[in-house]
This record gives sequence, C-alpha cells and structure tokens, in this order.
Amino acid sequence: MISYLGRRASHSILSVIGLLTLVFFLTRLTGDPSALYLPLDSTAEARAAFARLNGLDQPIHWQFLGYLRDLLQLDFGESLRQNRSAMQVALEAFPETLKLAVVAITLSTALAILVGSLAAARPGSIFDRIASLVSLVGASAPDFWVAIVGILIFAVGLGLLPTSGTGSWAHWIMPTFVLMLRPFGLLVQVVRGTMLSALASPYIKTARAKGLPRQKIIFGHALRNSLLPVVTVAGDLATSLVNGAVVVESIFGWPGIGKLMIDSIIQRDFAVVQSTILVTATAIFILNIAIDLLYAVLDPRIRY
Amino acid sequence: MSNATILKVEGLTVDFLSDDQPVRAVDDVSFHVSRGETLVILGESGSGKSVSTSTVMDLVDCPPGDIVAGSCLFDGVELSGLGAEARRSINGRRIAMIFQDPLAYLNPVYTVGRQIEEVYESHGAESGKGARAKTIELLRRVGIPEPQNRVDFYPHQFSGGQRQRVMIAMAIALKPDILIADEPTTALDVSVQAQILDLLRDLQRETGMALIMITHDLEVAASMADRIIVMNGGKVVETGIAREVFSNPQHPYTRRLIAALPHGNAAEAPNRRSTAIAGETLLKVEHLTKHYELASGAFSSKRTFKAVDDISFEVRRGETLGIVGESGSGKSSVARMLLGLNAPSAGKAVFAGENIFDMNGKRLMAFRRKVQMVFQDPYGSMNPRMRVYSIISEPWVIHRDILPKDRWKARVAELLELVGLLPEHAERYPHQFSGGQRQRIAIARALASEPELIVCDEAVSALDVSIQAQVIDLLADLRTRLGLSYIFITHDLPIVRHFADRIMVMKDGRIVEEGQTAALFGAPRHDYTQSLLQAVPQPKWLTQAQ
Amino acid sequence: MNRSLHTIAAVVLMTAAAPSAVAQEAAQEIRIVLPEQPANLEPCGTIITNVGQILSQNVVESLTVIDPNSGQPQPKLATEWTSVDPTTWRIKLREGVKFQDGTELNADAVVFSINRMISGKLTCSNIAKFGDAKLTLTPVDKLTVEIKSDRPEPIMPTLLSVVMIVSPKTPVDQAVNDPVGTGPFTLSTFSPRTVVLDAFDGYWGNKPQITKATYVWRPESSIRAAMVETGEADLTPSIAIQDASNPETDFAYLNSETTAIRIDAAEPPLDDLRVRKALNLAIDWEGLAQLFGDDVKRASQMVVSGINGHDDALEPWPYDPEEAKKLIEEARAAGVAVDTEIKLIGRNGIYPNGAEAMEAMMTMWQDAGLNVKLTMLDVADWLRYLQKPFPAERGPNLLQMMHDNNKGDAAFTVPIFYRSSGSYSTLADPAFDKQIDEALAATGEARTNSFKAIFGKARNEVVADIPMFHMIGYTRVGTRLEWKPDITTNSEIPLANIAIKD
Amino acid sequence: MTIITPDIKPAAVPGSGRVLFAYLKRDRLALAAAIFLAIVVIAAVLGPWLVGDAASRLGLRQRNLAPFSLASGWIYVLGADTLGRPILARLIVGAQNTFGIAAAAVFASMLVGGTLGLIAGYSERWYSHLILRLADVVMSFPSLLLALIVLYTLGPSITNLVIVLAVTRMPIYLRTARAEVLELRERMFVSAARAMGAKPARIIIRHIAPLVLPTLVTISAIDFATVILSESALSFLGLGIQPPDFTWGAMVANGRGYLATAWWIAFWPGLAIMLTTLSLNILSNWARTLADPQQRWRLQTLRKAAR
Repeated sequence: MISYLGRRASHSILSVIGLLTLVFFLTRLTGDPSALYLPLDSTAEARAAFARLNGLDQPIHWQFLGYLRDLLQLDFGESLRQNRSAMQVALEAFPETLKLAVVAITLSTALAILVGSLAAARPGSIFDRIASLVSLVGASAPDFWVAIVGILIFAVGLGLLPTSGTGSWAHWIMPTFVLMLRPFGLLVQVVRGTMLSALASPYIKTARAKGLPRQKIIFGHALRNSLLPVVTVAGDLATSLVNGAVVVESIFGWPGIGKLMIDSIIQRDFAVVQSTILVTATAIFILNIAIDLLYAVLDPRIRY
Repeated sequence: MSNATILKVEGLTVDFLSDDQPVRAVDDVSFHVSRGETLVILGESGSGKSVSTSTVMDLVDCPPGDIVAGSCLFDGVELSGLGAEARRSINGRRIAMIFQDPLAYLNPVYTVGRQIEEVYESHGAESGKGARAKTIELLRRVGIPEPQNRVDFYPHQFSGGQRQRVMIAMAIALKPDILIADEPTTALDVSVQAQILDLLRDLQRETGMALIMITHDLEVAASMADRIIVMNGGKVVETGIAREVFSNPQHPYTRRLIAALPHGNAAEAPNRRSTAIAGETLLKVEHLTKHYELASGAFSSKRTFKAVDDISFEVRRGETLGIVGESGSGKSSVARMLLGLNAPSAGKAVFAGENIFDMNGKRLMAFRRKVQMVFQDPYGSMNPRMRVYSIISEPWVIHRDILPKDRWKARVAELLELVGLLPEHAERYPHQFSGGQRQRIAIARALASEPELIVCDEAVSALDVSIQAQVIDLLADLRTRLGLSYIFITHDLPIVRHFADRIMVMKDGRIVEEGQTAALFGAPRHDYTQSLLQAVPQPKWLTQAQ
Repeated sequence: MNRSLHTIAAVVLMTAAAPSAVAQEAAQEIRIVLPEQPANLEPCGTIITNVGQILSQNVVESLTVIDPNSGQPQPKLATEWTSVDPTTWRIKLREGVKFQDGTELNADAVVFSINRMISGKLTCSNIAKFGDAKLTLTPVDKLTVEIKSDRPEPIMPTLLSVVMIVSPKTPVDQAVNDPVGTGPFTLSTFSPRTVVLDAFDGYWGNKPQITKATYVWRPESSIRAAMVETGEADLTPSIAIQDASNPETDFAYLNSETTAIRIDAAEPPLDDLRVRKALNLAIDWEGLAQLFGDDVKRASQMVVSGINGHDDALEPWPYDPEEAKKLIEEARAAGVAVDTEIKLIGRNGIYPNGAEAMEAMMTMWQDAGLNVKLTMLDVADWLRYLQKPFPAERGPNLLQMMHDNNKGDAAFTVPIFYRSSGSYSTLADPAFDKQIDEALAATGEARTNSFKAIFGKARNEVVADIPMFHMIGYTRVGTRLEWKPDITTNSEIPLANIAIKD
Repeated sequence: MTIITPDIKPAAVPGSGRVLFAYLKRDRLALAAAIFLAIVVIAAVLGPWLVGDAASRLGLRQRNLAPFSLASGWIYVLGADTLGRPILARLIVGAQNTFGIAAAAVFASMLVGGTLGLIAGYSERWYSHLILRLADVVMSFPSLLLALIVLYTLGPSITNLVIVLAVTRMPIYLRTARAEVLELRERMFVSAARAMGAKPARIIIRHIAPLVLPTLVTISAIDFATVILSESALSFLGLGIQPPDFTWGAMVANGRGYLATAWWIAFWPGLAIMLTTLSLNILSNWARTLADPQQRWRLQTLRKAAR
C-alpha cells in the first residue's frame, strides 16, 4: 500500500515535471509577450527594457534553468499581467473551480447512477428510451451554446435566475447545470451499460435464486458491482471538467482557474501558465490516486 | 425415504426467441422429485438440462425466453404465473439453488457472511446478531474452518471447494424443501469434488430435502442418483431408477454415453500399448525448477512460490507420457517451460542432444518446429478472426522452409482429412465448429510443422465425454501413423489410463510417483495417488451395497 | 469627560441617522460590467481600456484632460501652462488638492509621478505616448513644475493628459494594484471577481452623486447587455451592434477608433498605384457598413474629426467596381502581376464583426479579379506583420488594423503610419518624410493645415491604406442612470459625470 | 437481460451487410440515425460541388434573414448569416470541414494511440514505460488547454487543428488498446503462436491488432462526436478553424453573439452538431447491443412458437 502510494507519487512527480518542461518550452515558442504588454507605439528601447525587466532577454535554456532553480525554492515567478506572485494568482482561482467541479461531478454522478440504473432495470421501456435520448442530447450539445441560451431564457426571458456572477445559491444553478450536462450524459450511458452487464452476471442469478427483493438486486448487488467502471469514467470526466470550466467560467464570469489559464496563455503570462498547470496537474494526480484508493474500497479484490 | 412428491414438472417446453425462428431449448420435459430423493438430470452441453431447472426457479428471462407450455406443481402450488412476491417467498426459502462456478455466482464485493445473512434478512427469518450467529453456525456445518473469522472474508479469499461450501451454506440456510445443484463440482479437482458430494449427501440425510442434481459427468451422476433422467437436444430420452439406467440403458444415446465411460477394467484400454517403449530418449528434463516471486508488501520480505520444484524425467521416441495432477500442481508450468513460453528458474531440458533453454535464433526456431502444443481450450487457442486455412498454414509462414507456398492449399486439405475434417472446412472460421472439431483443427495445426513431440495440455478436458473419446482415438491413431511422442497433461485419471504409456503424478510442483500405467493404477505406492484414485466417484448402488 | 459625552452623543446621532443614510446610499451605488478583467490597476497603464475605464478620473487624475469636442487640452490638476521656450513648459498646479492618503499635491508629487513613469523600473504603458522623448523635471515652487524635453514638444499639454498623478508614497520600482491618487473615489476592493470604488470624502472638486461603484466583467456582449436589461448592472461600456436593440438604453458613440486596411506598398503587385486604388474602389462600402451599424461613419483618413489635423473636406473612396476592374486590367496590361496571391491578414477579435468584415472584403476583392486570400491571426502573430521589423518573405499583404487616436492631435497618427521610419509604415518617400517632419514641428493653424495636406496626399496620391470606418461603440445604460457616452468612453468612465435619476 | 445464455449457436453471425441492415431496420432510432449520417456524409462529399458558390456569396441585403421564408429562394430556407450567406448552403459545405477534421483527427489518434498501446501492452521494455508516462502527461492536462498552447505555438491551421485534436484524444486509444493487449496476450492463441515461433511483430500485427481494432472503432464513433464538440469549443475560444474556412463549430461560435437577435445563425449548426453526435452515439449503442450475444435478441424479430 505504502510502496504503491510512493510509486504512484513518484510517477506523478515525474509527469508533472515533464508537463512543466513541455509547457515551458511550448509557451516560449508562442511569441514575445512584450508586444502584448506594451502599447503598439512603444519604442524598441522600451521593449528591450521590458524584456530585461522580466528576464525574457536571456537565452531560453537559461530561462529554464532559472525557472527550475526558483521552483526548488518554491518561487513560482511573478505574473506579468497582475504584478503579483503567479502562484498566489493560481491558488486564488483554483478553489473557485474546485467548488464548481465538485458540485457538478457529484451531482451528475449521483443523478446518472439513479437514472442509469433505473433505465437498465427496465431496458427498452419508455423511461429507458427517454433517459437515453435526454442523456445523449446532454452529451452532444455544445456547452457554450447551452450556457448562452440558458441565460437568455432563464435570466432575461423569465427573470428566474441571475445572468451570471457569483454570490447567492441561485448563481450556482446555471453554471452547475451546464457543467453537469456532458458528464451526466456520458455517465448515464456508462451506468446503463455496466448495469446491463451486471444484471446479466451470475451473482445476480444467485441473488434471484435467494429470493431477494427486486430493489435489493438492482441497487444492492448490480449497482454496487457497476460502480467500478463508473468511478473510472467519472474520474476521467472530472479531469476533463476543467475544459468545460473554461467555457462556463468565461461565460458566467466565474473567477476560476480554467478562465485564468486561457487568459494567461493568450496573454503570454508565462509564470501564471506554469503555476496554473502545476496546480491543476497536482490536483488531477491527487484525484487519480484517490480514485485508485476508491477502487480498493469498492472492490475487495483490489489490493495494492 | 418419504415418497411424497414435492415437485412435479409436466410437459415443460421452453423456447429462446431469436431471429424469426424460435429455438427450442426444452421440449416437453416432465419429471418429479420427492422429499429425501436425489434426482439427477444428466446431459451434455446444450441438452437443455440447466434451462429446465432454471425455469422452475423463474430465472429465465422472458423475452428472449418463452415458456411455451408446461406446469410446475410445487407442494400443491402452481409455480408458473405466480406473482413476484409469492415467487420470492419460495425462492431461497423453499427451493434453493447452487451453481457451477461459485466464484462468479458469489457477489465479489460482499463478504460471504453478508451474502448469507441476506438470505435470513430478506425472508424475515433472522436479522442482525441472530443472522450472524446462524451464519457462523452454518459455515461451520458446511465445513469452513474458523467460521467466526472467515465469515468476514470475501469470496476471492476462499479456495474453489470452500466457495462451493459457502454456496451450499447459503442455499440450505432456510432448510429448503428442494435443493437444485447445477453442475456443482464441474470446476473442482476430483478430491474436492468427492468432499462436496459427500457434504451434499450428508445434508440431504439431515434435512430430508429433495436434491435435483444437474451434471454431465456420468460418474458423479451414478454416485448421487436415486433416479435419473437423461436429456439430449432438449428432450428427455430416458428416465428411470439410476441403477437400471446405467446397467441397462434403453435409448441409443444413453448407451453411447455409457459406452464412453471409462470402465474399471484396465485391460479394456484400446489406446494403450501394453509393452514398455524402448526407443531412444527424445527429451530429457533435469532438475527443472520454476520459482515465482510473490508481490511483497511494505513490511514483509519477498516470498517465493515454487510452481515447479526440481523435477526430472524423460520421454522416449514414440512414447506417451501422462502427467497427472490437480490444479496448482505445476503440470502446466512444465508444459509452458518446455514450449519456451516461460523461462525456467533452473534446470535443463535436453532435446535431441541440446539444452532447449540455451537455444536462440535459428536453433530455437528449428526446435519449435519439432515440438508443438495442443491447448485445453479449443475456443481460445485459435484466433477467432482467422480462417482455418490461415490457422493451419501459420507454421509455414513462420518457418519458411517447411513447405513452398504453392503446396499449402493441398497440404491443409490433407491435414484436415487426416484429423477427420473435410477440405472445404479450410474456408471457415473457428466459431463455426463444435468444440471437438476445433480441437481437431488445433491438432492439424500442431501437425503442420511435422513435429516429433506434441504436448497436450488438458487437451480434452473441456470436451463432452463422448467427444473426449473421439479425440483420444484420433491422437492414438496419429501416434501410430506418424510415430509421434506425446506429453499428455491432465487432471483426469481415467483418461490417461487409457492412453498414456507411462504416468507421472505431480503435487505441489513435485513428482510424487512415476511408473508404467498399468503398474501405477494397479498398485499405487504414494498416498496421494491412492487418494486420487479413490476420489473417482463410485456408483451409489455400489457404495450403498457396501 | 466632556469629550466622551460628545462622542456618545455623536454615536447616538449617527446610529439614529443610519437607516436613512444607508437607504439613500444604497440608491447611490452602481454596478458597471466591463468586457474584460483589468489585469492590474497600475495607474501607469490607464491608456489600456480596462484599466483606464476604472481608474481614470475616478481614482487617479491627470494633469490635463482632452475636450472631446475640440480636441484641446483642458485644466485638471494643472490649472495653466505656458511654453517658456520650444523645449520647456511650465505647469501651474491646482491648489488645495489632497491625495487619498492625506498627502498634499505639490510640485514634488508631480515630479515624483512623472519620474516614476519614465524610470524604466516598471512597465509603463502611458509613457509610450511620449515616444522616445527624454524629459527632465524641475519643481520651480510648491505648485509649479518645469518640464524640459530634448526636442520641441508643441503638444506637451495634450500629452500631459496621460500623466496620472499618484501619491509620493507609491513604490517607485514596482507596479501597484492599490493606486492612491487625487480622484473622487478610492479603491476599496480588487479581487478576481470585482473591483469596488468608494467615494473619497476629501475630494477637491464637486462631490459626485454616486457613492460606490462596483465593477464586474463578462466577455460575452449578449450577457453584458442582458445584465443591464435585468438590472443586475447599471452600465456596460461596450456591447455588440446586434445587442444594441433598445433605443431607450443603448447609445451609440463615435469612439475615436478608425478601422483600415494597410496596403503593403513595398511588395508587388501592391506597389502599383492602380492596384491600390482598385482595392479601395472594389468594396461595397454601404453594404459593409451594415456590419457595424447605421451610425458608423465612412472614413477617408486615419483620424476622427475633432482631432487636430482632420480634414472634413476629404472625400472617402466610393464603391465603383467597374472602375476597379478597369484599373486592374490597366495594371495587368502594364505588366503588373495582378494575379499574385495577396495575403489579407486579419486579427481575431480586433473589433466586433471584424472577421466577417474580412471575409466580406476578401470576397469583394476576389470578385474584382484580385487573388486575395484571408488569414486570421492571433494578436502576437498579427503584430509581427504590423510592426517593423516585418517578417522576411512576407509577400504582398493587406493588414487589418484599427487606430485609436483620442489624444487630440494627428501627431499620434501620421509619423507612425506614413513616415518611412514609422513602425507601421511600408512607405519610403523622402519627400513625404520631410513634409511630415515639418508638420510635426509646426504649431497652431500651420500645424493643422500641414496635417490636412498630409492626409490629403495619403488619400489621393500615395493611397497607402484603405480607410474603412470611424467606428461606433454602443453602450447600454440602465434606465436608472443619466449618462451618455462620448469619444472618451473607451479610455475613461468618470463616475462623477453619472447622475442617478430620481 | 438474459440470465441463461441459450446453449445454441448464434443463428446469424452479424457481419454481412444484408444482415446488418436487417438488424438496423428493427431499431427505428438507429435507422434514423444511420439515414441522417448517410445524408450528412453525402452532403459533405457533394456539398461544395452543389452549393459551394452560394455558401460563400455575399448577400449583404439578406443579412440575418430569418428562416422559413422562401422569398429569397429555397436555399435561404434556414435563414442567412451575418454576411447574408444562406445557412443551408453553409451547413452543407461546412459538413466537409467538420467531418474531414473530425475524421482525420480520430483516425490519426486511433492509429497512433492504438499502435503505441499495442507496443506498451505487449512489451515490457523501457519504451513501454515511456509511452505510459507520456500518456499520463497528456491525460493529466485538460485537453482544451493543451490544444490552446499547441495552437498558439504552431498557429491555427487545419493541419495543426487535426494534430492537436488527435494528440488530446490519443491517450484514450492508447489506454484501451493496452488494456486489451494485456488481456489478449495471455490468451491461448497468442501462446500458441509464440510456441510456434512467431516473432512479436507478427503476433501483434496478425493476432492481437485485429482483435483490438473493433473496440477502438467503437470508441472512435463516440470520439468522433467528442472531437466535433472540442473543435467547436476551440472555435468559441477563437482558435478553431480560421475564416474563410469554417466548420459547424465555427458557425455556432460566430453566431453566438446573435442568439438574442438572430437565433438561427447559431441554432442550425448547433442542431447539426447535436444530431450528428446523437446519431453517432445511437449507432454505437446499437452496435454494442448487436455485439453482445446476451442483448442481440433485442434487435431481432421475435416470433413465438404456436401454442
């Protein structure tokens, strides 16, 4: 167990370092930030001064070594754009996304499990068909489109919800809903599929031969065994939730890390790009390890 | 023994609906069973024996199942068309069922205790502490050691035999009137099989329940049955008192089955040569050892598991060596090492004067031509995406020098005919054949590279009895025609008895006994060999007579 | 004893008065939704729209302000200015002005602020307006500052409109996010969600009606519009034309931006005058204008009216496809390789409907018989084509651009675009250079006329670009507010000018 | 669900086109999906030839023309976009880029991911570990952001878009292929081939790859949908396909500013994306049912025996 965690952690650290290196060089290839930070009519002198001030005049491998040296001292650099520590910027935004993501993935998983298993309990029924169609539509709709239409209908047309922003619980409804759509749609499919094969498995036959009540067979035996693949997919979806978060955050003005990442890439705010990647990649690795541990909880056959 | 009929099935007909044409799985089947009685339903795969009892338990899904006709009268109640709640009060409480593969049929994520307690709770018999106490008691009864601890173990933490005991405990928890056992010992080693059958007999004596036992194994059937029905193609072909059916089978199918049963008389072994083979040594294995390092925990040191522990033997040209052992005895590891699929930890194997473990490149290729393998599972040993032609000709693709390409087609046809198939079968896919036919294809493939030694790893174990005999006949025939040598690995003593010249008994990675077949069967020296021989089920009427 | 009694009495009074005060105050609060989050709140970056719209004239104030109608500098923190000699200006400061931290505004504070801008120790966008001029500051007396430059700077008072005066306690070598200025509002919160400004009691001027302003940001125009419509916000400075659907709340304003296409006159076939003229003539300007709204003004030059040097009499190019085709045929006949592929380089998100406009223009030029191929680039890549040094092997290209001169004088436009040394210029005409240098040194009427002449030449003889439109911005202003946008709205939204209707 | 597998051989082995069509006919939803996809594919192939001109012709008089009016001709039945170009024509022409990009990206990621997965699954050498770590790196990073960085580095062209989408989807194939190989390489026919003396390359190509392929193809159907959506999200962020080229995703992204005033500009391409991905999902569900012997009966005409 401990050796397993150690191995996983060392793999993760290697991957994070690989990722940071990759992104470091890739972002530096995207062009000179001075063009973006200085007015168009700045003089060449001012540009040179800007580059010197931010260490961008050094050869790229020196910049990288400097970055690594600072990293070892837990110095993650200064944001070009925001005039403050890049890590502070990233850590400020991260909890906002995390909150949203946790709510979205929890709700969509719970809902998907309910809908998916009810659909699998009676395959081919009206409920099954509607659930399949709704979930597929959810998984197929472009999220930014749903978000804007949602605002136009519920905030502008009906005046039921605030258009955007943060604050009351009502502010959570639309961003959560939009973020949930795709995970929910995909998870319903996964739950339904694994439930169908679980329900066809031998131990369900045993449970029926034992005379267990139907709910107990579906939720107690079949569902419990279907959770493993569901957790795998939910974990992957949680990882890619940051993708959805980018869109949701920029439309709903949610000050999270997805939007921050996009902005800092567009703005060539390298230190912030690196810090946000470090934060999200670390979070994703922790998530992956947590999922592995969850496997062991869910399936007694799995031991590390 | 009471004569009160507890279950009476009459005219049961079950279809499986499929494209356009329903497929009849059970056709007008009738049987009955009384309290305290054991009814055996005997049949090979596809005979409809499982479907008929599953219908009694309401385990057939409709659709695609379709119960066309029939009635099931249980203790005066008509079971077909019973409401869900009424049905539930019968399943598990009045009629219980155990299955072939307890690892699959037990829920892997719950402790065995929990799964047994569930029976008490869902029928409102016991709950909480009471259920747990009863569960522990039950586990003790079915012979699980340390039940108060093992009650919290998960199914995968038990051995195969113990898992079947757990299944039995679960089934008898509420003392049902009928226990249906669907191939309960098929996946088990002979010695374990004997224990489970004993347990079932004991429990039946204690509770007076009726036992319906489904099996394809004539010996098991004979050892358990009071009455027997024989099914074939969904129909009951013969029914009667067990002893009479066995001693005087009426239906041709039953006769054929019983003829295939290896008889106690060793003199009637048509495929075994009586004289010892005195040819040159083809393969000489010395001190062969295979160790596996077991995954170590953070605090425990590494453990090694000795799959094969310092064994030596030899095979002469033209000889058939039988290696017999139960699961985990290391017999398959020996085969895999000889085929170069796994590397040995120590030892050597000299084939035609050269240690095969030192070979590489051309020499290894040459060796691979000379030694071929026939695997247990005729379904798994062939690539499902390849036509028979490609399967048989694959050795020629790999070993370019065996045969020029323009002769492949003709040679495939020849080989197919040699193993008793038709040349036109070359264009088919493996799934279009039956199990026995597939094993013939596998043998044809093995023959394609013109080998000197064929290793058969449980090559007939997965086949029905009647098919087993045919494949053995084929192997024996090829041996004489082509001068082959065999290493024949099996867990099934009766089979080697009729085929092997010499037998080697393995247990826990070691050879415990070795000798000429007749001698070994006649006077087994080692305890283990003796117990293996004794574990072969004896007909009930014989044991009762004793 | 006596003193504490007073205190108690004051507290009681205040408590009693509180409810009504709070109620009133609540009504005086407004929310403004901007298109973009301000990256930082460094007063040296107020020429950046999203910084300026929050800080300018609200938190920090400049020495002068530009009158939107005349383009002339007006007093703000400076009350008067005189030119001592061509390179020296003397500035008189307003009396009795206090910074929000209590410090007094004096000559030293102004010297400090300008020195901070030009120190090079922090990134200062505003200083770019001065070009490469070297400034030397001297405090003459408590309220008088002398500014010397290394070359004549006739429009120094105009330039001073970008000089934001900050408290001398501001760090010199570090950009700040908590600016302290002399404006009527203090910064109270700056978070990734919002910026909040509170009224500053010690303000020197008239007390604004608004007591508190909250700024939030949403990138989608339709959502900003919706927020004002639903009352979640009171004002949004820019919405897309298609969202400006309600005449009661949506106001158009000429926003000092001029869109154009730069013709790379150095690369054949664009070095041919006939081709450059044909490019101007081939566009259905009336049709194209629909993309930008009814109030958009067809441009004939790179600056808007109101800027010193704008020539009202200059006619924009008409739509004459026949003439365009004729010119191209003529050029072809004269041996110009008119079939060469011409790259039309657009920039993503440069202005609303910018990509559509490029697509439309590409199609129109193709119809006229030119081989134009559109490439849309991201800002950084686009900049490589905009600024010198241009990429090698750039080939014939047309560049989408937008020029914003709200600083009152054509000097912020002409040299960059038309002088051979200009960083956007593809021209190399020594005579034109000389004409430009003379105009830059001139003052008064002569300056205005020289610039007019330059724009005339650029339009008629050189045809260095394709001026498109003087752009219109749309704001949506909640019905609660009394406020209209003007040409300065892109750089500042003075809260003091906003009134709340009863 | 069938608890008891009938002890009979499957009557018809799905495979031949006629049999597949027979199964398709019995699931009306899947049939509708297949017909829709067929129409879209035909449109993608023939579209530019049929209505290519109309799709790029400006009609500034028809700007934002509302749908369901035949006044300007049938081609304007779905309305016109911001430059007055008929949306119907643009949908038809846009299908080519949409499908081309998605197909190329899916194919590339399947090919590369599948190959790497085969290698990583079969071999235990150092490069297998390297491949897995690389997959980890890609997986641990939100795909959209990876796409952004790479597109900023390489510049947004169709080729780069395909590369980026392929790279971000690759780990799925890699992991699936590897998992399958881990199982398959223990199968007996692989042992049989090894015992015969087959080289690893032959085993992977001849024995393992053909069995992994169907799984990868199934995934690719759903992935196709994901890629179309990712491409539209990139367009939303301004880094998708660049004008004058366009895809459905880009059409939605461009029309999003008009949702309040001219909903049809973003609605139709959005609907097209949704119907396409929906159809792909429905078809892959259908294929899964068909491939599962315990579920296949659902797609069969069940005729009961006479009583």
